Amino acid sequence: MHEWALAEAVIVAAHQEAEKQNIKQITKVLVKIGELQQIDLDIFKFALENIKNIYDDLSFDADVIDLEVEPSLLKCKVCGIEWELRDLTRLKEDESEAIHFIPETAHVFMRCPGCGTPDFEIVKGRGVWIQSIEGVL
Amino acid sequence: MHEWALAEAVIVAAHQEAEKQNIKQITKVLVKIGELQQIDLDIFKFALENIKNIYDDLSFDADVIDLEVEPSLLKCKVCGIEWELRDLTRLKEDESEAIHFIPETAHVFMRCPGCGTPDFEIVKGRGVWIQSIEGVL
Amino acid sequence: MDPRLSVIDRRLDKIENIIAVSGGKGGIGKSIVAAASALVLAEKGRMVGLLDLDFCGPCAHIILGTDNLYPEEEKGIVPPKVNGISFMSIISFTDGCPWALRGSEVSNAITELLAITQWGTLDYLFVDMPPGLGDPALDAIRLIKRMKYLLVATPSKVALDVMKKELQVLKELNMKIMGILENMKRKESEPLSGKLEALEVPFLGSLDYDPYLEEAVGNVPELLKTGFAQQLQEAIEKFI
Amino acid sequence: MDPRLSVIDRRLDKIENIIAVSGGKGGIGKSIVAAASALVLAEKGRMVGLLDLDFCGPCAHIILGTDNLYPEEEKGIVPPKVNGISFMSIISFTDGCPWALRGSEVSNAITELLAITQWGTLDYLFVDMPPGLGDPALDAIRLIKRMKYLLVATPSKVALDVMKKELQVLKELNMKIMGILENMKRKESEPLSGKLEALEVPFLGSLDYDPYLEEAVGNVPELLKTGFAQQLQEAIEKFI
Ligand SMILES: Nc1ncnc2c1ncn2[C@@H]1O[C@H](COP(=O)(O)OP(=O)(O)O)[C@@H](O)[C@H]1O
Ligand SMILES: Nc1ncnc2c1ncn2[C@@H]1O[C@H](COP(=O)(O)OP(=O)(O)O)[C@@H](O)[C@H]1O
Ligand SMILES: [Mg+2]
Ligand SMILES: [Mg+2]
Ligand SMILES: [Mg+2]
Ligand SMILES: [Mg+2]
Ligand code: NI
Ligand code: NI
Ligand SMILES: [Zn+2]
Ligand SMILES: [Zn+2]
Repeated sequence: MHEWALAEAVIVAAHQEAEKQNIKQITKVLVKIGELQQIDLDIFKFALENIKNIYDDLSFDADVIDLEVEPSLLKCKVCGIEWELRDLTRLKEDESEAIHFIPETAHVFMRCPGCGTPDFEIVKGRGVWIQSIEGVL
Repeated sequence: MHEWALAEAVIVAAHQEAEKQNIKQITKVLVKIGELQQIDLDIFKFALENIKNIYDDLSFDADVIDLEVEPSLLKCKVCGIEWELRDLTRLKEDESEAIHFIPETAHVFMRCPGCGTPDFEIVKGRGVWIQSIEGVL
Repeated sequence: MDPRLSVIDRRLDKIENIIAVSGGKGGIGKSIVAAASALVLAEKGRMVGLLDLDFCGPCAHIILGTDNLYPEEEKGIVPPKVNGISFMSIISFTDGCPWALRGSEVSNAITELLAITQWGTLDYLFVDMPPGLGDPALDAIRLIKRMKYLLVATPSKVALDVMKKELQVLKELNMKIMGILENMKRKESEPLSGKLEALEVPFLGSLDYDPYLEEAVGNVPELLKTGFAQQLQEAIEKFI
Repeated sequence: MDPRLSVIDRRLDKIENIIAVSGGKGGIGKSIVAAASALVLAEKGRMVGLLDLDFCGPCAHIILGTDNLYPEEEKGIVPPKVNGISFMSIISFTDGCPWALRGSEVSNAITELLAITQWGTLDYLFVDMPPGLGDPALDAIRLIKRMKYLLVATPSKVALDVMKKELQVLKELNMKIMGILENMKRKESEPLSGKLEALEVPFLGSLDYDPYLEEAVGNVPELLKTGFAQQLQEAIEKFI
């Protein structure tokens, strides 16, 4: 369950950001989960809960974290076409697993559907990202 | 006058794009001129006129090209601060000239005013860019 | 906001010494110095890690003679052990395939790897740096604040020029420089130490060009028996 | 829309042969092969250019023994002449200073240089490539469509592995491969040609490790007298 490491990152980062902004009580953290990384939302939520129990100096409940899946958008640097990546099932298991750990390994296993190059950009929907934090000052 | 090379690029690119879009007559080309590159607008306009006379298969007048200066915005990759670069006069002449040719050499001669690193991004106002092309189909 | 940046310090906080083996140019022996240093210290019973940050041309696994390394999952990923070393390389995920990758994505991949790798307690982590002052070098400076630099230089004029430029950047940014280790010294080559005095950086010794080293690449017991490994061990004892 | 992309082909269209000297890893002799090939052909009266694309570790000017090269402005920039070669390097603009730069900016700088450089008529343009499959390699593939690849390999296991990966990418993208030139061959090293057969790429010959080469770096007349230059000239005659 490597999701734990990313969930911990979200909690620590939200906590740090709240301190910086003088937020006393965090009421909402919007976290985008990029589709490319294929994170299991249940595992991720479980990890968030789990971590909350470790950090007792934590000023917020894991419930305030909203997870929103972001579809992935890739764009070719050569021919310029953009494409969404809805279906990762065609990949072999170890390829899919590699992308789960390090999304950039997509460049090893995927090609631009327009021109066949590995030289594309992950424009959207890569991995775990904190979109916004709300709270009471 | 190295501006000639960039002016030619604008004319050729606008021409190619018009063909791609089936535009018969180009009515407007909006060109952004990034402040960082310190392009002399009069020289650039002169170059545009000059090139127009070379390419006689050209379907538009250099008059339709609007030049808009874009202020430069730099952002530090380390400490995150953003700054505008209004004043290049503090640079030595050869430094300023190098940036004029290759704007990325700014990383050789400038530092983040926040933390002193050369690791910043040129977010806006780098060089010559075609923002939009309008025309009659 | 990138949450990963907040957790990298925690992942590294039980590591006593983080040592980047760098030097600007390619082919000067950064990878073999990093790998052999890790092996030498591990043999002496120290807890050692090795991180190959040369994502576009990873080599450390070839020097160690291993591939198909898959990390364990445990609150992140735990580096597999190779000859007693906790070893992390991107080849764990690229299946031996080439990986053409632009800098922005290299930067993202490095951030991810640093955020999810659970090194645990180590005496030394050696970071095998890629050539150049591009994204990996800048990310290492940005993300691994406690890193100390062990710079490798060879008698080659071109290598020396590139190393000096890296040194200048590191000094300007107040990074900690352990010193310069000469590698591939040859009988015919002028002593490098003289040329380095003006740099005001400790000179850490010289490793000779070893004609038998190539043969031992990929075979750890043989590698540790080479004259190169012997000299490296002696040099390391003085400054580590 | 980036107007520069539309004009690069025009800048290169009076160049008969554009040859990238590449090979994946650093330190295998790409720069010296590129520079010496250019010198050898220029001596024979061919019109030759040399472009150093290793922006993060430019070396070609050190091999040629020159700096403070400032290009002329004439409808763009005209490369200065060095020993009869039209020579373009980023050092013309960096004033000998280090240049720490992320890939996206390297990419932008390469695009700019290609868009404004007026090479004029040339028989050969040699492109001295940086190590790795990062932005410069990807931009060269994207922007210089007519480029042919001369791959350098050495007997080193690590260098061979990295070269093979670059070759795989170039083949997949249908880039033209001239062949593989062995460099730094030593008496003790196993013949490389055998290991290359499976790659189905022409083997272009071997250049020995030359202990006197380093001494001649930076001095063109001396460089042209070395055994290395002699062997290179003989090899080049066969495939260029
Ligand atoms: N002291 C030495 N004697 C002989 N060969 C060496 C020595 N140091 C390095 N090499 C060889 O040089 C090549 C490049 O070494 P490597 O560690 O991969 O360099 P880098 O990581 O700087 O690119 C390898 O084939 C290695 O075996
Ligand atoms: N055949 C050779 N004999 C001796 N030294 C060589 C030979 N080829 C290259 N070198 C040396 O190796 C070093 C690296 O060469 P360089 O051309 O800069 O490699 P790269 O461009 O691949 O990084 C230089 O010091 C160069 O003089
Ligand atoms: Mg597999
Ligand atoms: Mg100056
Ligand atoms: Mg290496
Ligand atoms: Mg080189
Ligand atoms: Ni997982
Ligand atoms: Ni100009
Ligand atoms: Zn494409
Ligand atoms: Zn800063």
